[in-house]
Amino acid sequence: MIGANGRGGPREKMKVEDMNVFYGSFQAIKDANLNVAEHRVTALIGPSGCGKSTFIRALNRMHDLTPGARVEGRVMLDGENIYAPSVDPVTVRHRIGMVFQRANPFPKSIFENVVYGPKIHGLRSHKALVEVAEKSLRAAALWDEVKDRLNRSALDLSGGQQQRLCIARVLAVEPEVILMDEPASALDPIATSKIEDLIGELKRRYTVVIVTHSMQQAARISDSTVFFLLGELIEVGTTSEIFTRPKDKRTEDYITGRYG
Amino acid sequence: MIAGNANNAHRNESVALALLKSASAFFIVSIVVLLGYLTFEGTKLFTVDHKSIFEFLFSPTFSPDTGQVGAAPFILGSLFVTGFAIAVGGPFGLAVGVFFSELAPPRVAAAMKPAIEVLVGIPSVVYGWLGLTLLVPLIRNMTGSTGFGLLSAGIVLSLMILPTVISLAEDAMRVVPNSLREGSLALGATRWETISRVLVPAARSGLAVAVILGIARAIGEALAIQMVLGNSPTIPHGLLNAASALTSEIVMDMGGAIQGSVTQHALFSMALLLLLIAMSLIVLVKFVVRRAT
Amino acid sequence: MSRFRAIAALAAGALVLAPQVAYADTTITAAGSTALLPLVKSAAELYQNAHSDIHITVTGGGSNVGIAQVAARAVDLGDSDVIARNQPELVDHKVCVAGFSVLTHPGVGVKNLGKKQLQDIFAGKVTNWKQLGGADTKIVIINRPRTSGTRGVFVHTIMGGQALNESGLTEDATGTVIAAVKSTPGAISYAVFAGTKTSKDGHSSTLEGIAELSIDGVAPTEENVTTGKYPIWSYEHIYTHGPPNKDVSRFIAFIQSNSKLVHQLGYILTRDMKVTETDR
Amino acid sequence: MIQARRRFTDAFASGALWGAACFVVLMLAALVGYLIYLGGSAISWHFLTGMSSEMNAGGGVGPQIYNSFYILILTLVFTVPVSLAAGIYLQEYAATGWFRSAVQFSAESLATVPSIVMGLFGLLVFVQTLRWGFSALAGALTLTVLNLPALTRVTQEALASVPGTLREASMAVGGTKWQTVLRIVLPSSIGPLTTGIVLISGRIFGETAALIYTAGTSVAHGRAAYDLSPLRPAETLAVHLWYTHSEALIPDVTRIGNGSALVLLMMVLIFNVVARVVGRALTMHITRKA
Repeated sequence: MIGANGRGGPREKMKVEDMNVFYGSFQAIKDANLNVAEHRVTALIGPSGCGKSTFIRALNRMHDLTPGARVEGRVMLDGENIYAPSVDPVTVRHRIGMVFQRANPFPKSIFENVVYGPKIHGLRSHKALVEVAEKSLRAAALWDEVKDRLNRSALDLSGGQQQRLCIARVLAVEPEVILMDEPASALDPIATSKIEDLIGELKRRYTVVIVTHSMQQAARISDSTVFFLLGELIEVGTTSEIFTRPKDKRTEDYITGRYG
Repeated sequence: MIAGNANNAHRNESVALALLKSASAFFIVSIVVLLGYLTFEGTKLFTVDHKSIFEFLFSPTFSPDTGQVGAAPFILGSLFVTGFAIAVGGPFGLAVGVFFSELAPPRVAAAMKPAIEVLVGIPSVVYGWLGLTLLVPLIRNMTGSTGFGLLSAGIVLSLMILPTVISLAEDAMRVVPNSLREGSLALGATRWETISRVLVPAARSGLAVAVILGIARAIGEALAIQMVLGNSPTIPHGLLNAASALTSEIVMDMGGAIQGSVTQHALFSMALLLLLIAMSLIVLVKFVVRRAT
Repeated sequence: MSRFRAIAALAAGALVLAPQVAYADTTITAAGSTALLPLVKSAAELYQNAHSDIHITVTGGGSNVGIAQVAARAVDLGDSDVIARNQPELVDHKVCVAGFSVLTHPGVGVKNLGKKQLQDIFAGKVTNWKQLGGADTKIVIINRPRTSGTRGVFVHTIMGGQALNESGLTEDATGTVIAAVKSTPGAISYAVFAGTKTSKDGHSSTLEGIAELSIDGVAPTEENVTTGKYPIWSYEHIYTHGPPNKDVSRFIAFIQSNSKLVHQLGYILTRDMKVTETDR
Repeated sequence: MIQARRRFTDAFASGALWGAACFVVLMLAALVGYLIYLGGSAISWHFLTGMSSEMNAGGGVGPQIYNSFYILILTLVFTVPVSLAAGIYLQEYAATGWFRSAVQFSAESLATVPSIVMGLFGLLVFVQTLRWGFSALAGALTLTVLNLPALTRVTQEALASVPGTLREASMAVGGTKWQTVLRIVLPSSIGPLTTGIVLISGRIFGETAALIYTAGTSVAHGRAAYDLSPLRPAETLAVHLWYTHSEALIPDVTRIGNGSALVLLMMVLIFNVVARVVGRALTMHITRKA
């Protein structure tokens, strides 16, 4: 049995305890609790504005950058609270990488994009950087398409290629967890399916948490699914459970299309 | 494990932040030193030379060698040329700003706006030189006066504040939401009715700021008006009379003022007065903006 | 990061070192009287042609500017038409004598005025040339600013304690006074001979476009100055802060001894004077 | 009837606005044309490179042009790092707080200080108190304080034009704020940054009032005029235009004035065109947008 609760199944990689997120006086997440299993894909679904993006951004302290945002509660990574005062948010983000809704390559060459992370973390040798670039691009299933033009601007790539480049860029720093915030929402169906195939590959080495607006996508790629509504985490379960036997009426309504 | 394996990056981060902060602190230091120095030097006229502030502000005779330090001619001169500039250049600038925002077809705007930006960049001595070689003889021939005086200076200044007023007015109009435009036009209003009754009132605080900053630009201008004003340290009694302004008097007298002399103290008092006027205009801008939001 | 540190070090170094960079050669700076300016500037050009290792920069500003700046050690030489009073640290070098003309726009129709009439004009009591027997033209007084030594000499020798009327124009320098008188009908002002006269083949004549007035029938000529008949003249001084160094003192001697240049520019050698300043 | 009047008012008002705009542009064209007409005959290779002569006709403005560039570069050396740093701090770091407000208010206040008052300040501090005398360095430091606010604003606007998603991307791979700013945000804003710096350079080039009593109104004679020392009097072209007029000792003051005014105008035009062209080219190169 594959479960997000850790019983008998895979190891628990992350654990969210009593999380509340505020923007100023507005509460965007209310008392969320969640376990994230290692080497699994966890999908976050829910209608737009339900807080799933807010939630995923709280998992690697991206809210530190948002003026007025405040996160309460604990987020454990391998048993350590990433919000503890002694913890360096930069190191957190090194271990928990993130891919965003829209591809955001740097206005640099493809090569420079991929090796940006390793470089700032102190990798200097050109030979090592070249190796990292190839490895990451292969892992992101982009190598064959770009191996002859690594020095061209990343902005010359197509949207789907740019998004896979962004994934390669995250992979290059060898994170343990990869957060993805609707990574395929701006892509056409072919590019989307490439990204989905890639995610299936990634979970063998990484732990993946993904926000998606598409229930079909969640069903196709994830092992467990979390349903959010109005800032509340309504239900967690294996993907098959959530889509076939939701326990909560609200989950059922959403699954069956009553929220649009 | 999560904590502290990025010590190097961390140290850089705090060094960088310290540098950035000290660069920013330089601004505070600059304005404090500037204000301090000018306040210190600018009040010596009253504290060391024991002149009265009343005399400085209202007496019409400026002859520091004989102990008379009335700056009224210069204050009036500054106020007058600034008033003239804003009365002529203000409406004009606002009109052109509105034009760029509301009427100008994109291609026309694209062609004209670089011209306006060139106007901003022209050094004030060039404006002064043009005033001297073009405007002064013109006015001399038309009126029989010397050509130097308030009228020439006012015209030169009107031209100089145009770009400031134009670009700020345009910005003010552009931030008015499109829905207001569409809403008004949809009710059957003409374009002019939309501009005059809906958009201009909606942008009025921004337009006011444009005018205020135009005033700030005008009151601080020195050389362009010094070259055409005639520099007579007396209270002017007509548009065609030579006059002097706070800025132009500083230009004329500063080089020769002996350190520690009454003349130098009086000039610093005038500089301080200019600074206070300029800063109160900033406070006025803040007030206008705050009231609008 | 090392690159960043290097840049920071460079910037700091530049800030500290910049003021320490010294001149390679000797530099002499002079400022002050615009009445003496033609002489000092011409002398500087000649002197530098002969001594390429000496840099001389000369500016005007007015006599008080010269005195103020040399007192503040902002310049090496302070040029002045008037005596620096109560400044014992300044050493006076008399270089020559300068005569000053009262000049008018040529169209005013008056060639000679009495001292009293001049006072009335410059005090603002007489406002039209008609009142003095000239054309029906408004009188436009063109003054020099308070920092001007020319103005000081004029007030001292002519005004007899009366204050100048300042409602006309004020011009910064001798050159601008002359330009303004040329272009302004009815204008009257005062300026050094070196500005109002041109010299050709040893004969000096009034500059084109202006007119010079006689005072109580005495024409503004060098001879009338040396004999003391013409009232508006003064010694021209160059001040140094304390005794001058070798280079500065050589340059001052060069000016004082260059009688050809002094004559050519309309100044008068000190030794030619038959009267002294106290005679006035 | 009412409709017709409304339509007339509309047409009339539009016409007036068109007229006002055309008037301004025509005025500029007239000024430029007039200056070219006046100054065109004054400008020659000798005028641009020749030594200025204070007593005789036929002088040039070579040393003055050199000094203008010298002071411009010196000013940029001081201004650019400080205003980049302050701009970065205000835009990227300081969200709120008293320090930010104080810096912001100081910058706004500095921006309104009239340049002649700044010149007076420079005279007091650099020329008199520090005893540097009239010097290029005193002039450049005065111009630095004068132009810091504008350049900081330019920096802030340039940084603001960089999409936040790039900052997030850098953070998401473990980049610190400083690494993000230095390696991602600054390089991405190079286009508007360049445009802004060049435009402000144009203004520094033409600044006069702040320089008269700081950098002085004289140049040395002969090759000393091209001295590299920052501690020498350094009259710039714009100051020369003012000073030749105010001294008027040169016989051909009108010719020198006309020529200098035209050169200054041309420099402004060149700075404007360069700012636009180079800025746009850099932006295009970086963002791949036409």
